[in-house]
Amino acid sequence: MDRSLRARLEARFGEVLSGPIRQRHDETEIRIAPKDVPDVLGALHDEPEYRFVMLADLAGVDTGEVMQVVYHLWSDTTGDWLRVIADGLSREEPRTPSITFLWKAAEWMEREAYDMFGIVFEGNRDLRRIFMPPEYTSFPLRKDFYLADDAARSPGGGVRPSERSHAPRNSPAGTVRRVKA
Amino acid sequence: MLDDEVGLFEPIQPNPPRTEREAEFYTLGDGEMLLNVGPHHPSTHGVMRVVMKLDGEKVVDLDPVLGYLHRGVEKLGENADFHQSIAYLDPLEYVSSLFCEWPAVMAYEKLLDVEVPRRAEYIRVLSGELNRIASHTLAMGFQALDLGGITPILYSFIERDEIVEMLAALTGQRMLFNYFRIGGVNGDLNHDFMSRLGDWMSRAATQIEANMGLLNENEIFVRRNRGLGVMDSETALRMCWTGPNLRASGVSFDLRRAHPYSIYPELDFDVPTRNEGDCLARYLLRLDEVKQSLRIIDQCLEQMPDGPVMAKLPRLLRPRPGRAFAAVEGPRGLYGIYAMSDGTDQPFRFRIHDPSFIHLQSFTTLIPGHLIADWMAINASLDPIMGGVDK
Amino acid sequence: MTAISRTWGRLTLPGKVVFTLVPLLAVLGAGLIAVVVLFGGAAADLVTANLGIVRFAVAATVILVITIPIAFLNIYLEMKVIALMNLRVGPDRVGPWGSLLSVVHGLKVLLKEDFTPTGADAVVFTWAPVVTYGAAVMTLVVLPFAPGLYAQDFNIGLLYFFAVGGLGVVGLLMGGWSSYNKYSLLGGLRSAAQIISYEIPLTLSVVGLLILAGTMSLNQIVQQQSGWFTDWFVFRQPLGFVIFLIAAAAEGNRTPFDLTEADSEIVAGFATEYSGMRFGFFFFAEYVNVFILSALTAVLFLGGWNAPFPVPHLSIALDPGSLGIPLLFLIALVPVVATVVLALPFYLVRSSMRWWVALIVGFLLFNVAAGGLIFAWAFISFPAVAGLVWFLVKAFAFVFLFVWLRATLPRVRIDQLMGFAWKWLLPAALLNLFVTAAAILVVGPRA
Amino acid sequence: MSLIPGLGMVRGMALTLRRFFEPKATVFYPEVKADIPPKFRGRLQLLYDEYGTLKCETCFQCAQACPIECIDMGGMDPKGRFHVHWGAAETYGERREESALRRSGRPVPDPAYDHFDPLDMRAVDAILDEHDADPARLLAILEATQAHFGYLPVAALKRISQVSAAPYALIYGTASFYGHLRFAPADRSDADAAASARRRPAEADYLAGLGASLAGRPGGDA
Repeated sequence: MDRSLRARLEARFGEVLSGPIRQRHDETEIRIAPKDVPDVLGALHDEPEYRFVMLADLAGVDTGEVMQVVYHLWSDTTGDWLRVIADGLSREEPRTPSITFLWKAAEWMEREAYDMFGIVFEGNRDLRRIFMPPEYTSFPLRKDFYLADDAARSPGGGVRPSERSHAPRNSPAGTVRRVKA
Repeated sequence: MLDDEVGLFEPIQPNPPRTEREAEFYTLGDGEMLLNVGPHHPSTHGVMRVVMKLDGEKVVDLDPVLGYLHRGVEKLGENADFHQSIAYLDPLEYVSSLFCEWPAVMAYEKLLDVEVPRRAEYIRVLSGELNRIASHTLAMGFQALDLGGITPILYSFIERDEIVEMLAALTGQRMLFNYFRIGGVNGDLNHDFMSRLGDWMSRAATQIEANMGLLNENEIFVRRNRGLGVMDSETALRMCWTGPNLRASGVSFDLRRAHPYSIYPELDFDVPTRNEGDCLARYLLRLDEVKQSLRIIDQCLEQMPDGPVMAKLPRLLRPRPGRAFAAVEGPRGLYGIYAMSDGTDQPFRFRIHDPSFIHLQSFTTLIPGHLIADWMAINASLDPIMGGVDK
Repeated sequence: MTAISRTWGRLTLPGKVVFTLVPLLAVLGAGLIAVVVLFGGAAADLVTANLGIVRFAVAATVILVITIPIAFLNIYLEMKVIALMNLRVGPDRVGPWGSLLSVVHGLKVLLKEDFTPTGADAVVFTWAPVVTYGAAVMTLVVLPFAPGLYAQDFNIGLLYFFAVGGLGVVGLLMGGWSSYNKYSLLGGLRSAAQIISYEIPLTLSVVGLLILAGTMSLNQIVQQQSGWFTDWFVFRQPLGFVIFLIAAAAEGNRTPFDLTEADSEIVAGFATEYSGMRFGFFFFAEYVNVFILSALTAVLFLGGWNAPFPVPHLSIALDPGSLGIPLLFLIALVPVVATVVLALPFYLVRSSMRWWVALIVGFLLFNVAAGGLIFAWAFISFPAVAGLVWFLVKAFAFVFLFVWLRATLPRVRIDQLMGFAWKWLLPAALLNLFVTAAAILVVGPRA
Repeated sequence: MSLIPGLGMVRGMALTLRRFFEPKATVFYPEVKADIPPKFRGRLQLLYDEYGTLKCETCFQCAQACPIECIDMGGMDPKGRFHVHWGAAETYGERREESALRRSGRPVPDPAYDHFDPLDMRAVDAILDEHDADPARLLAILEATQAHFGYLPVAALKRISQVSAAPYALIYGTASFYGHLRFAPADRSDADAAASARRRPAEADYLAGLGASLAGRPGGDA
């Protein structure tokens, strides 16, 4: 845990943070609104105080209530992974700015997040499905997507008890497994 | 006769373009044609499809099409409990399976606040470095195979087979080891493994050196790789490269040093770096790394402590809700797992970060302007494993 | 009738075959004898009157047929040698040391489905392998295998060789173009570019040799190299030899110049869409080409059929007829006695060996010894046999070299390939030509 | 690269020529089989202890833990009260198929249970409908079934498994966990047991076959 990093981040980005900075093990976590992503990540990447030059991961997350985009950054100025969570994307129409202007390689990771969650990254010039076939319609990693897509629409309903326990067949629509984000 | 049919080499667009980039790619200029390489082409290292826009033999642009091996491992992992989800990771990068398991167990250990016994850490590093050597020798052999040299790959496979037999004695399986457990490893070192390892270590360095001597000095091989697919360090970072490919571009970034984990801070090894950033540098860097891995194995064997190899854990794991990210330095770069727990016995989100996926997308940066044959050389030097790319 | 059918029913399958074939052959033989007796004189007159045509027809047939064992042997060598160099065992199941595997491959391609892709130009597609194979076979016509053992001795033999050999690329181009496949097209174009480029250094590299030899007839070139091995042209044209070897590797599409069917790049090049025996023809042609280029190297630079040293002419005066009737006893007794003599040591030393096993071993040993003796006698007495042996040894040494290269080297790139031909081989060949010409001006042609 | 062009290639050729004569690494597979490491986790196998008794206690923990449901139990449990099968049906592919059928919501045929007494399934279906066929409410379903039949017939358990899509192992595990649930009628006497054994000749055959196949081995006299 890098306490100084926390202090630095609070001082620099205090007004854009949408939640408290959390630290656990070797990770520091900040939350921002999607609209602030380009500015915050740009600052983290460019400013010599931070030098987060490496994007270790870009992941979409469906918490069951909102969508999130999670960035993991690495810098030689700190021993921590920095986790930036762009929080509060709506599940109906998730949209967030693309960061391909910072890391070109984010293009495919954003494509993957789009493919799996339907998150639209504005500014990604090649946002199409990457793993699933072009004519595919649903987003498999969303929490209201049960395993075996076709089976989910069939009378058999959900598939294994482990999945069904989260969303029984006759339960009201929209009850999905969720986590307190 | 042919005039009645479709124009001889007219491109067939499977779908209307979805993005500007796709539309631009599938619009052919004067004298250009599309060549569909894959999904089963001899040198795609798996089931990859690349649509190439060619001007004669020159590649103008290309569009990799993924998903032929997509198994939905992330979804499967979210529907399995914490132990089970590790088993799904092995088939991702099937030539270096241990490095797929490793970040997952590390992430889960973070979620559970488990302390791993030191002997288990040593065994992880030992087996991991063996797996790295196996993967690197294979990568070097394939680089020759894709250039048409058929012999080095077989020498590589002989070396790899010895390592794989060794790991089979340790883990029980030859390829999909499923050896790392949350809080340790599945079983201690055994006599069979140790005798095989000692036997192999005594001749490994000279043997690998001799095998690769077939290529290192070979003028044809050197000329075909030097100055090919050059990636400068700035672009490499923007392309999120990691691992040997990044180090061949002059960035000394090795997670074992840059973000130390396990017992690597206690071990003495160098991070080889090269500045050329071309295919030859990537090849030679792998050879250097093999030597460093041999050093690490030597030290592990020397310093191996006694003790348990598994932490005491309850049978049913229910970590507190939280998030954890763990990454290790694999033979291809940064393998990361981002795990979220919602308090049940299954991971809530199970994100896999695979380096091959990242390296593959720099095709569009590296290859345009080169010839078709160079595509194979560059592809082999990036060493992607499609099982990991497609998840 | 029932007795016959019952007896027939009791026969095993080999028995049935034998009892069918023997009468059939007897009838045929009798018929043949009758035909020869009745029309033999006229036929013999006809043959003697048109000896040249008959000789050519026979030679062409023989050449067409011997391409099959040559190709099989080359394929086997390729599989086995590369395997051994790869630390593998290679073929070892069919026949002794797997030597019949290439035959099985041949049967396999015969049995496979032979299809024409939709959209392909069926006529061109069908004829492409024939053209390639035909070109390869036609070049064999001028190769002197041994003294007197050649199909045709042209005075422009070498020119004919290059001209017809260059025809093979037409077949590859036809196959590449007609397949309706981009890989095939790329392969065909590559082969056209490559072979046309390498024809030039290949031809130029032997011009110096031609000036030295003063003839284009391969037969005469070989005759000029008789005597000690220092008389071989390789010692008078070392640069030409190296250029010729490299260009020959490219001409035969061998690694490191096998861009035409570069399997890791363009799948199988011109042969991507081929299957069955058409594919087999392409590969027969390739392996025959390897042999032909090796043989041509041996002929031009290594003295062809000549032994590396002057062989003193031995004539073993055997006159078996003088023995008279005892010769019959000799012929009858020698195999029996030799078999028993060779079997005895095995029977006496190894107590576990049954007597009949020892006899079989003895008989086999006798056969080997007798065959060896007969071969040695033929080798000494007939220059054609000795010449053929030397020629084949030299030719297959080069085949081995090509296989060895393939086992070691990666492939070059197309631009490097062309650059090498035009920037290095061509100037070197010209240099070789000028140096040779200058040397002849200064020293004289027969230095 | 060396100063003399081509020297590296010549060295490489020297290496391949040397390897030409070196001993080969090929394993002659059908004749020589590789050793299977002691830790190899391959085909499933039931183990017997040194007295020839089956070590398996039919606790179904392995079946529940198996992520692709390729493990199922078979045979008689130690108390002789349950007819299950262990053998061909346990093979991976077949279980996979069954699992896939269940996943797609189609009924899973199970020939091993066909010889049981026919049972009126409408009652079971009614109970399942009442409880929404929810595996989370399994105990209630089982209790209702027992209340209807007086005990838990195996066919009813299979029906519950098919309809609710819960693995059979889970149902059986739950049913065997609670003491008040039983697999046989409560008033069943020894005579009834003998009668039921006669009614199920397959079981006697099974036991006889088991004894014959184990003759001469530990456990053969069992």
